[in-house]
Amino acid sequence: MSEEYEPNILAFLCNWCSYAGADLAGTSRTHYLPNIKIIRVMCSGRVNPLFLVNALQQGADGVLISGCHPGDCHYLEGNFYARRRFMLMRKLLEHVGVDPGRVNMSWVSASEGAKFKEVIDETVAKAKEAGPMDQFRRRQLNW
Amino acid sequence: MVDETILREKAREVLARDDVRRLIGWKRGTYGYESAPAVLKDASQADELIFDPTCVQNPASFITLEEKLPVPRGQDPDTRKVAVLVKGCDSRAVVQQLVEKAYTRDGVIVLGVPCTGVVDRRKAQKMFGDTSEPVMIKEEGDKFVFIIDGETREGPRAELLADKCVRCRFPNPLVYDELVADEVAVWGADEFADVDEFEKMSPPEKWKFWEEQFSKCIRCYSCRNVCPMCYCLECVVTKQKPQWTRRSTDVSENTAYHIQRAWHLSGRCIECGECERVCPVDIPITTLNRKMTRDVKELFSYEPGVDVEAEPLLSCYNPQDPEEYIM
Amino acid sequence: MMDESNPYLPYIVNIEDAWYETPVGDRAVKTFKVNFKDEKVWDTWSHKPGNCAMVGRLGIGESMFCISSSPTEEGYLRFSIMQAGKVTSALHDLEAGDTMTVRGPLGNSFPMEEWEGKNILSIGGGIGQAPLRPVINYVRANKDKYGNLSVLYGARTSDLHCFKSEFQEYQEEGTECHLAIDIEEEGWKNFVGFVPDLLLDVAPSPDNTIAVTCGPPILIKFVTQGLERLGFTADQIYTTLEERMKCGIGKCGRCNVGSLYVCKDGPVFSYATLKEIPEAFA
Amino acid sequence: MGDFKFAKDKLAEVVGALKDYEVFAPAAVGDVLRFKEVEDASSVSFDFKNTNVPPKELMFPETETLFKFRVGKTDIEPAVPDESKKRLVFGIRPCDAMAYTIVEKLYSWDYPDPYFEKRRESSVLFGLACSEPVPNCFCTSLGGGPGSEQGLDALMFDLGETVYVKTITDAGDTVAKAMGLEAAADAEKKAAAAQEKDALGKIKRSIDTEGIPEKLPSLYDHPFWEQFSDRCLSCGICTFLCPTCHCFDIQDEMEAFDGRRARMWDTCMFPEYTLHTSGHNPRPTRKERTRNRISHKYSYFPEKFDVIACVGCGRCINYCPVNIDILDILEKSKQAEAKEAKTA
Repeated sequence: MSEEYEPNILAFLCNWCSYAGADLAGTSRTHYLPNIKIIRVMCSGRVNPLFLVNALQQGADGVLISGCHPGDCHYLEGNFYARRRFMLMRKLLEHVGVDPGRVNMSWVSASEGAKFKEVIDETVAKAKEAGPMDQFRRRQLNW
Repeated sequence: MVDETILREKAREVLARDDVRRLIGWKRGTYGYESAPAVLKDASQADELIFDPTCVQNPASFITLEEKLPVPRGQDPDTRKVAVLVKGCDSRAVVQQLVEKAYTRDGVIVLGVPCTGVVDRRKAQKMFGDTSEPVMIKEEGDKFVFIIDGETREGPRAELLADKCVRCRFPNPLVYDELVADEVAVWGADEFADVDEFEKMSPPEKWKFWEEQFSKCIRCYSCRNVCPMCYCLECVVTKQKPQWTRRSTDVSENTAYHIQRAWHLSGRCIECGECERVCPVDIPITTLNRKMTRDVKELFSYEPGVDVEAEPLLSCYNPQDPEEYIM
Repeated sequence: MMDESNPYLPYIVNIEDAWYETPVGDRAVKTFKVNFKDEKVWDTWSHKPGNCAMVGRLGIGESMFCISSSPTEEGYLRFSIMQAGKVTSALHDLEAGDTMTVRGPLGNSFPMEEWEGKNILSIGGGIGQAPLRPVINYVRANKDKYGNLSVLYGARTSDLHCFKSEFQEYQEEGTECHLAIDIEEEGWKNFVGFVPDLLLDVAPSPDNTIAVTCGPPILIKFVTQGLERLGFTADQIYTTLEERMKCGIGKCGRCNVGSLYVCKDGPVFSYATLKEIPEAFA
Repeated sequence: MGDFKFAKDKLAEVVGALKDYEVFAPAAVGDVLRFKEVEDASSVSFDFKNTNVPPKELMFPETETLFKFRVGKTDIEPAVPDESKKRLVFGIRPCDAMAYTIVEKLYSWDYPDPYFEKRRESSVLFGLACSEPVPNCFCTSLGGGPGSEQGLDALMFDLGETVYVKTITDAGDTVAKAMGLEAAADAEKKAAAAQEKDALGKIKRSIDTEGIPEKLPSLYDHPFWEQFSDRCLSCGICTFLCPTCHCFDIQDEMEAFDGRRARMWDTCMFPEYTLHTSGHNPRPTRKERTRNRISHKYSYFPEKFDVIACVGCGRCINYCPVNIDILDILEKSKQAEAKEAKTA
């Protein structure tokens, strides 16, 4: 891997905890890596696992889904559903040959600005290790 | 052993009922090792039904295939029942469809057919060649006896059995209103050696394998359509607005399709093996499904299609679900 | 005419003007007045009332629409498009000054020459007026060649009437105009009821008359029945069909009714032809 | 035209001798055969019955770009294939070559399709006569045969150790000479004729197509279609694998700021195929779709182009997962009485 390789990470953050956590990281001037592009969703349970496949197709090198800690979900149980889904999706992608380091999930509460930074650092580190996602990216094949 | 005269008699009785609209079973195919799914509407057709080792199709797929057209004004909807003949594996599809409330238990009449395994057409073709005349197959001990163009040939059961049958744990229907024969002994074991073997590969090796497989796909969607669990009225892969998967065939889109398919079947696949059987370009689709089945079992101790009272895996949760990968 | 060497290549057109015919919202109708980016296209372009064109946006796709301006209106083309799906929604986002693509003219047209000397009766419903508008305007521009022109038109509410101002023009010119709405409305002085009922109410004479009808399938079905009851023969009745289309040139296969391709052998059919094809009214 | 031969063990050399041509021949991935560009001449083999996917994909690819564009720009860049590049289709079966002659009629009808035509014009077809027909072959019923020359530039007969090449057109002759083939003797011609006769005898299935195109429209409402459509899966196997099925979908695709309009195989068996935006579907159930597929091949197409759009390759029968057998349908259609349709 060349040294300048910087992965693109797409992060789905839940509105109530993780997005607020990211906000806190920002307002408390914590430096986290800039590789991450954030999409705010109302709940981690809203993230359809197909978003993840689509993100990998469209150029993401890694994906992060982040929600409230179990039991803290604004909608009571959305993150429990998400947990099951992404557990399975991760296994499936791994079976197809996608490096499991590309699929990450975390629980970050609104008060965990510092944890948010750690999560991002780790996600980026894992994606860096996995290298560019070139397996089933939409390429301009014979266009 | 299933006595076809009893099977036909029972089918005739069911078809003669006023509250039965159609019966789905198997009939003789037009050539070679093929049988055909039979959709019967009249008791007089019951003699078409057969049951022998060519009856590989899953009749449960056809319950949900029928289009629901709007009922013309002034007419009552047709609420008559659908009767279906099922082998053990097929009955799991019925169970899972009931779990998902695809229809109600009252809406179907299930005639259970205990099964001792069916023949894989491709394996038989390799062993005996092909023919344009229908082939008769009988099971005799550990052999299958074929009558091909009037000639009697024999082949070992173990080599001709469809893959799904080799590891079958449910030869007897799990849900039925009536059995047409006595239950048979179970032979298969709960094992995933094939999945373990595949998992030994590194991610790049796995991808190399799948890249070759997925690049063959012509996106005829027969694996989706034949699947008894794929009964959505509108499929996400053909949806135009928003369009998640493009229609063009290339490795990227084909992979996305197959991932989506396997994903939508995780915790739902009942291992009837139809998807792999119908594939015209031999993609080992069940390899994906088997992996999900194994993981669902290991992670959530869940097996689809065995318990009518169960809740669908992904519409419930357990607060103690594993989460070792979550940061 | 279209690029001879490659019928799949569209022309780029500039939108000169665009306006809503009906209140903005779901299923609204927007009219686009367009001109070719390359003015030279006009040298080879010729269309007739009834012709269609594939109108689209690069990156979204294209769909078949009838050209709703008559060839007698020179220097521009008009398309009236109802918002419904992916392409039409994207087209509705466009305003004057934007570009879109046009591929055409496609399909057959109303046999205007054959109809010379006859009375023309136009019966439209909702957006179905769009293919009839060129017929009406063509007849208006060639008044001496045709007999009487009468226009019957209906929509669910008066808001949903397309080309409102033009109906006034027709009336001022002395064209017989009958408007209808489905549901009673305050201040509506004209007919209330469905178009087939309006037709029977007006009861035009079939003598030396050609009836052209377009609208939702149910309207076409009952209008043709009404016309037959009034004494029109099948070859006096013309209509247009629509199907899902992709290529517009009779190759992609999806728009067939029986052995006819609506995109190429149609969209204009006489009722005499359609009667023979059971699939036509499927 | 000429008669040539070459030794079968020289196959790789013969194919390799052609430097100016892109050569396409059947290639296997696992058990699945389809036509691919030959990279290594030694991989070319005559040891196959027929490809799983028909060679229609050489003229009409699964997915092909019609033109390209860029966001914000209004110039369109057509992606018409380069006709100057000569292509050799090596080992195409006579039925698949005959299919080209049928599909061609549609593609050259009124608005010639440059994508199909350019590929077709620049291709030389070297057919391979069948010695072992598949059980569901019925080409002889549709004017073809194991040694049919329709659409071909040359026909090869695999005679065991030698291959007899009969050139049919000038283009075929040119290629045969470029391959450096030697002249064939009467012995090879006789052997080839004998092989053809033998192969003809091995074709077991057939249908008398007489009267079918005229009869099918009268069976529009006939209930017999349901015998077949009730078990149809609405998948695309029969049509995607049909060498004469030519329907396609057109879609725009964007990749950041670059876009293309592409066409890809589509099938009348999918419900989405005819679905209107309004939600209305003129062919809402499998009955209408099955009827349309058969009627299109055996009635609508011949009505327009005077030829049945079927070559009897048997693929739709071989690969149909639910044993919907076109010969069975046709046979039943002949027995069905139009009168019954009216009462139904």
